[in-house]
Amino acid sequence: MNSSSMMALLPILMLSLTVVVLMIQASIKRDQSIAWMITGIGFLVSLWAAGYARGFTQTVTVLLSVDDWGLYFTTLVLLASVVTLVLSKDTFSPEGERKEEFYLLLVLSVLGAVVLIQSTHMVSLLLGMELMGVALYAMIAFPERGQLPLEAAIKYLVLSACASAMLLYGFALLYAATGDLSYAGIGTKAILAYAQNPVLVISGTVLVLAGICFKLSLVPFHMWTPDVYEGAPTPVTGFLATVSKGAVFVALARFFIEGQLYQYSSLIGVLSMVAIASMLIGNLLALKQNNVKRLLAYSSIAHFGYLLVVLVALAYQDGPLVNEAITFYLGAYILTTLLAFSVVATIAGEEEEKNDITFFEGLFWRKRIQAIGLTVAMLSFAGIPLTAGFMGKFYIISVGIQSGLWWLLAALVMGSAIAIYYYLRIIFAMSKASKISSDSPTQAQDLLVIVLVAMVIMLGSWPQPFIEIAGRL
Amino acid sequence: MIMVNLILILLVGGLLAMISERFGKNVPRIVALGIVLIDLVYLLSQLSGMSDLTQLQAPIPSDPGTWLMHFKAEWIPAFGISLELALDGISLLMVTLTLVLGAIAVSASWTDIKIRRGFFEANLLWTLAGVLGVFMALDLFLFFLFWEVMLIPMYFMIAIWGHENRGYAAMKFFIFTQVSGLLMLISILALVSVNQSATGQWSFSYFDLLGTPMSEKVAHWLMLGFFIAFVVKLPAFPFHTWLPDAHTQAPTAGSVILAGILLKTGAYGLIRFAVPLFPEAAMDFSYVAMALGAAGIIYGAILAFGQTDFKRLIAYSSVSHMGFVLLGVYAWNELALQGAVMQMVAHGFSTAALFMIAGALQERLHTRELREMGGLWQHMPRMGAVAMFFVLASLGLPGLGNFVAEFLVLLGLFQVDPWMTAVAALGLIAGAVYSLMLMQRSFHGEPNPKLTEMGLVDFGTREMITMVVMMLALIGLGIYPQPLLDMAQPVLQSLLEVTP
Amino acid sequence: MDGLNIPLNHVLLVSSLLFVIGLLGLMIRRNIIFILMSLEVMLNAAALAFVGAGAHWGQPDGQVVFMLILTVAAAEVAVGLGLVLQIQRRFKTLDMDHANRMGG
Amino acid sequence: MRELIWLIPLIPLLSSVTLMLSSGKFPRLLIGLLGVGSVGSAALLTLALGLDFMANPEVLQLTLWTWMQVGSFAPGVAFYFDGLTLVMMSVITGVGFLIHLFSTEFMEDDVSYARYFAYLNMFVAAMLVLVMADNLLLLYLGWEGVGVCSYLLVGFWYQNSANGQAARKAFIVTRIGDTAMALGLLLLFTELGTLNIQSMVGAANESWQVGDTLPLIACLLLLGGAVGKSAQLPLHTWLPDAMAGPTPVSALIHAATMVTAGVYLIARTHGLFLLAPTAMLVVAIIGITTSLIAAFTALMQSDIKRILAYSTISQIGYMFLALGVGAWTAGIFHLMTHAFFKALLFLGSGAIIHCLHHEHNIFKMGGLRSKMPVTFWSFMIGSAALAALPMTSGFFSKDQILLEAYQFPDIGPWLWFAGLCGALLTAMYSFRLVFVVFFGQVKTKPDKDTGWRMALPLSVLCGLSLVGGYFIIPVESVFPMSTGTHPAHWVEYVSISVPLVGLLLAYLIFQSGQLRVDGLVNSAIGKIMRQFWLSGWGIDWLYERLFVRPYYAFASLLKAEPVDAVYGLVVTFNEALNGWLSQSQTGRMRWYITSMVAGLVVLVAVALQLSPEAI
Repeated sequence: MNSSSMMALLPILMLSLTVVVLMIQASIKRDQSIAWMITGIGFLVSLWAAGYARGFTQTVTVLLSVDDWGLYFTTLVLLASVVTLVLSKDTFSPEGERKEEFYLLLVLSVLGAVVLIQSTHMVSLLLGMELMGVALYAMIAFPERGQLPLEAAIKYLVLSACASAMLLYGFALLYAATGDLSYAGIGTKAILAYAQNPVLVISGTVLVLAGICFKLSLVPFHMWTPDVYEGAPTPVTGFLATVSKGAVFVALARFFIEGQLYQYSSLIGVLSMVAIASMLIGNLLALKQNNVKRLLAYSSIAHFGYLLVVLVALAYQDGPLVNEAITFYLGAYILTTLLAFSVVATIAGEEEEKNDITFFEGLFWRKRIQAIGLTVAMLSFAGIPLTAGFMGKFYIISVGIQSGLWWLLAALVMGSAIAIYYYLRIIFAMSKASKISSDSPTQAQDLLVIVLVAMVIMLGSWPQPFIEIAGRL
Repeated sequence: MIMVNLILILLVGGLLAMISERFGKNVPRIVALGIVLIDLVYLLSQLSGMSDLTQLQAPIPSDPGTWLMHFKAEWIPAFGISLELALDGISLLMVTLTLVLGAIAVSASWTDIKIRRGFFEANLLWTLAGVLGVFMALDLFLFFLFWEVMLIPMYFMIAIWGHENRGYAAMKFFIFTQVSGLLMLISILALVSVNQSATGQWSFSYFDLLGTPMSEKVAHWLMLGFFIAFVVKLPAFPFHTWLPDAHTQAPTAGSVILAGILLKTGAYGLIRFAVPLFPEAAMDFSYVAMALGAAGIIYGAILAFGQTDFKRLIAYSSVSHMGFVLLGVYAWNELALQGAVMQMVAHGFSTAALFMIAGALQERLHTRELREMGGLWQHMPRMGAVAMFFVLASLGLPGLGNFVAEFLVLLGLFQVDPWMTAVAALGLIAGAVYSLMLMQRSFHGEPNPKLTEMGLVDFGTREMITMVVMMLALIGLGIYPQPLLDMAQPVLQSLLEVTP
Repeated sequence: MDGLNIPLNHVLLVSSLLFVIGLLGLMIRRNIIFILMSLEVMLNAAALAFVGAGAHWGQPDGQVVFMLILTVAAAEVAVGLGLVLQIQRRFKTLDMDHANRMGG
Repeated sequence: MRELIWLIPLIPLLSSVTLMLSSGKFPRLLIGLLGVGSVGSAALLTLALGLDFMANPEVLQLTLWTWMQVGSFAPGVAFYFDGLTLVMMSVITGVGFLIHLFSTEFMEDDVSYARYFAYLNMFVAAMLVLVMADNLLLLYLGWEGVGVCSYLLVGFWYQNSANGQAARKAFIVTRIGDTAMALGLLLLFTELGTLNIQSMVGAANESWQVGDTLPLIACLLLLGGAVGKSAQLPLHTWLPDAMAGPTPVSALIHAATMVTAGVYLIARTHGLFLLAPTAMLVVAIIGITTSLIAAFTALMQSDIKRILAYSTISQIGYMFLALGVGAWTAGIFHLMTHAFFKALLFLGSGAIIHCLHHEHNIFKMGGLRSKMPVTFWSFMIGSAALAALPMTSGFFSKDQILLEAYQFPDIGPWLWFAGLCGALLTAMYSFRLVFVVFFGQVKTKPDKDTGWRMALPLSVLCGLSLVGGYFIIPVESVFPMSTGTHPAHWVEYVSISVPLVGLLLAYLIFQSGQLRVDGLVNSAIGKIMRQFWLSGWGIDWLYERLFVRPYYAFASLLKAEPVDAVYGLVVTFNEALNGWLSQSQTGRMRWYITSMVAGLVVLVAVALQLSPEAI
């Protein structure tokens, strides 16, 4: 552990430090605004650290590899966390709750995510995933009253524990087959092992993938998504949809690439199936959904289906384009999702019935900024030009074309066709005239929406700089 | 830069119109009209500086230098995407048509729109901007961008200010065009990547992509992607079903823009992209396309006859008329192409006018149902006469623009396939049948007693001015179309040379 | 190293049995307590497999991972039990089929 | 001064436009002056032009501007002036002027006086363009223009939807013919590379042999247009209904000018028809059949205007016969004389209708001889000419046609014989009309007699109908000389005597009543035949079932948009899937786990399936 590796680990260390400080603060004087401050500062410092660490990219032990790609996502995750922080302040304040723990949990979860992003080894994967997950259960169940959060939390806990069990067992099988636990090691040794005992390797890998796919809520492991999205406090849902899923996908990508899984046609086949199923079923489920949070849950299923196309494409080409595609699409998706959830959090708050689409009617004439924000988010999800989502789709389609994945592209087209309908439904509802009156959002929320809208539009209408960044990773 | 300004003026103007609502309910429409006219004047003033338009030399498709105007600026170099706009005779025609009809559309919205006028006019102007972009963009990425983006304000126009069934109509319109657009996007990207694997560098520029070498099979598929996107917009049988709903439900101004301009983008796309980019494939495909066109002519005419909703009837008549455009494009000889271009312009005026009459009637009678009309001539002779004029125009009366267009199309088509021509010619008869039926049910026949005490007011000055403008345009096109033909001729000439 | 050495396959067989038992438990039991227990079983099945594999390869990694899994399982169950208390309080039941308001 | 020829159509056009823009604000006098004056001045110009042409008969070709130019397709807005044009122009402007004058009285108390004259002037202009055009496209413009004006004028009293019905029928039926003609134009241009009539005929004679298929097709297509406009079989059904319009309109459009456009077209393009003898044979047969059928029908009608309408159809049949047998000059000659006497008859009937407060049924009239002398005499003269009694204008033209028909190879005598039957019937129905309306006892009292604005045109036309036969029309340079020896004298005698027989029969049956036909008429077969003829040989009935009703049925069938139904199917399918999948989201954790496990098993199985080494 020399100093430079310390520097490389700076983001993680900073987050951990924040955790410690929060605990100490809680033991001295319980005050949520102070805690909020500390958390914010912690995030900002870690952001700076993430930037700083780029000078010291290296693999720290066998567990973590700190590279530009990872740091980019670290930055992204931290940004998302900041947004969550901003939202959560207003979300919980009306209720006179103890909130310090919430921030503690938030930081812990982010820490887990960062570890996950940088993990190159089954152990760090496990630690990161669980650290993130366990904190997340608590965050979901955090509200003191109401049944839905609790139900969501327990469902998420049980199901994801089951999924991690699968993942662990899969790794166990892989370990048994290869005798190695680092992705790279598995990658190199699996080929021999496959020759001797394909069943072990394949079923092992599939189990691992299943465990990961669960976190990404890909078909057929998607069923938890709507319930958890609906039940969880909206900021937490946003956090789950962006930080957790993003980090897990990065881990998947690393595992997939360094483990050279793209060599196995069978896995590619399985992944293609999962992708196609996710694109179609996710969109179909969202088609007539009236609860906006559930609708977003279903659409997220479809979106990670789209993203899988890129991984499948790896089997046919190893271009910079693939990495770029992942980088860009995830970035675009995270931004858009944050935008969507920040609007939903502002409009709907924590009352269950307010999540119904009818409550969004006439939003254009009530809260223009928020409405425009949601519109942009929906258009970006639907992949309309000038939004980040379009550039994302642009990447995925071009990758798909260059690898000739016509079936996946067909599914993508069908999926998007269905998707347009329900995204438009929301926009149409907002454009309706309605008499619902509601308290106007605070400056901060409007500002947040404006910033996010600007970023989404920016990413879609002038993506050149981002492409260059993504290209350099 | 001129072309960029043309678009910018409209975009900014939209914002102004929206803001201007603060200063009074009626300010936005004035602002909007002003903006469109300014844009038009600006365009014309720039043209006067240019070489004599009737003496245009044939632009070489692959050499932007030979075009009337050309503008190119880096945008996303990573993919060889640039802000590339160019203007040749046909684009110029279409741009002018767009602006003129834009002004007419504003006038159509004058009293029609009651709520949120600012936002309406803004959407109207933004749609126009998008359409201008479509007509001028020569970078396929940019083209696609405009192609998709212009739908959004249009969607709002239908969804917010439309009639009873607007939600359904707007949704249908958007989904049809979006899905077909997605197919086109895939085709574009595939074309680009084919070109990239050939030349080794990304480029979305029309000029680079022309004549991209590719296998016959690939060419067919990619051409199909473009073709579907364009014929959905055209619209051609059997992709037309979004149109009757959208036209019927849209506010008058919306229908005017839809029928007058938006449909033309499809035809323009066929002429500019679908055929030149894949000449052989398109030519192999031409018979299918022509069959679709002929089918559309007949089908649209018959369904138009079956309608009892004024706007719906006109909408189906557009299906029928645009069938001629499809025939003209795929007959792909000078006569037919000239006919297609003429049809785009003439149909723009005649149908826009008919939609305005429909809108005026709805404003006065609060219904589009023909069964509840009849004998309106007695109450509104001016409107009746105007309606008669445009009905005659749309049934192709010689001396008016539509006749020239349809005759040229048929003339060109006859040299390719006489039998197809015979089928298409049946459309002329069917056209007469439904047009006269429309006239009979609305303005002729026994006056409906219910209407007499409604105290109907005839067309006012504003409406008459708008109508007279379009009448003169159609008469001009009918008896001396030469300027238009000359403007389009060199372009078509050079396009014809692209194909084997 | 001497002492009894069990062939890997047997270990894997046992562990897989455990895993399946855990899964069945998850699928069959309604009471949240038992569900959590079945989860434990599954996690331990994985842990056992790790130990066996570690032994097979003569590496310590297996045992290390075993330790990790124990801690992880502990953490999961700790949170889980906390939730169980709340569920009992707010749903007045531990039967997960009844503590179920969302769907569709 | 010939260069001013373009003024002739322009003047009526301008006055029409002025009247339209006036939107009924002008005083009636001004309207009348504009309407009549414009046509009158056109007539004067034509007269001057005619005299000038007589002086030095040379054709004039005047191009105003190139209408459109695409590649080699460059039809001009250009006029061609020769003897034939002159004849047509004089008929149009001359008769047209008289009819306009007549109208000022006939329409005097109509609310939309201005609209009437606007349409009527527009018609004259379009008709003039039709006959003056030097290329078929411009001709087509006039052709459609007169069609539209006919539509507008037939449906002039639009409040009654029956009129609208008739007007639409007129336009659409002719449109069918026009479309055929348009196809003919396309074919001619594609084959010959020009639409200019003169050069086209020249090119045709170079590139085609007599009896080729292409000229045959082209001629048949043109013929389609001709039979449509000229109300010949099988497209004649619109003309009787077109009588719904004001009577002067029927006189001008549906007797004198527009309906003869088909004759003009064929005469104008005779160069083509000479290349296709079969087509000419078809023309002849169509003509004679139509004239017979129409004559029979006319004999049965009781509506005065329908009688005249059918007689018009029948007379145009004669013209077609003439064209078919190559008697071009005779055909055009008959066109002119027919214009005179048929306009006369129509105006006469118009006067009757005007004075008998819009009574149409001849059996409700009678004994008008003393009440309305002018009308009586015009009817006498008109019918005499129509029946082709010797020394009347009709006599000269029809006699010539019959004689030339006789000389037609092979079937000539038969055509001649049929023509004679036609002539017999013509005499019978025309004098039936006269006897029923003007003799016998008075049934309806006329409330007024004709004023001078009606009387003057009638008398002028009387004169023309009498002496018109002595005119020499300057078309010898246009048409090839009709060769052929003069037939045997008995032929001529028979042709002369037949109309007299017809007159006699009419007298015996309808006037003196010595010849009783009631038994024949009331016999079962007689009834049927009568009904059959009355309904115009049931052709309308047939078309109604063959075309109209099926089209309506088809339209109402398609109204539901079958295509859209397909898309609807897709939607319902997706919604079904959505519903079905939503079912799966039960919210039950155990079910979720089960599905996860099931999915896992499937995935593993698939993966193992897909990896060949595994099995």
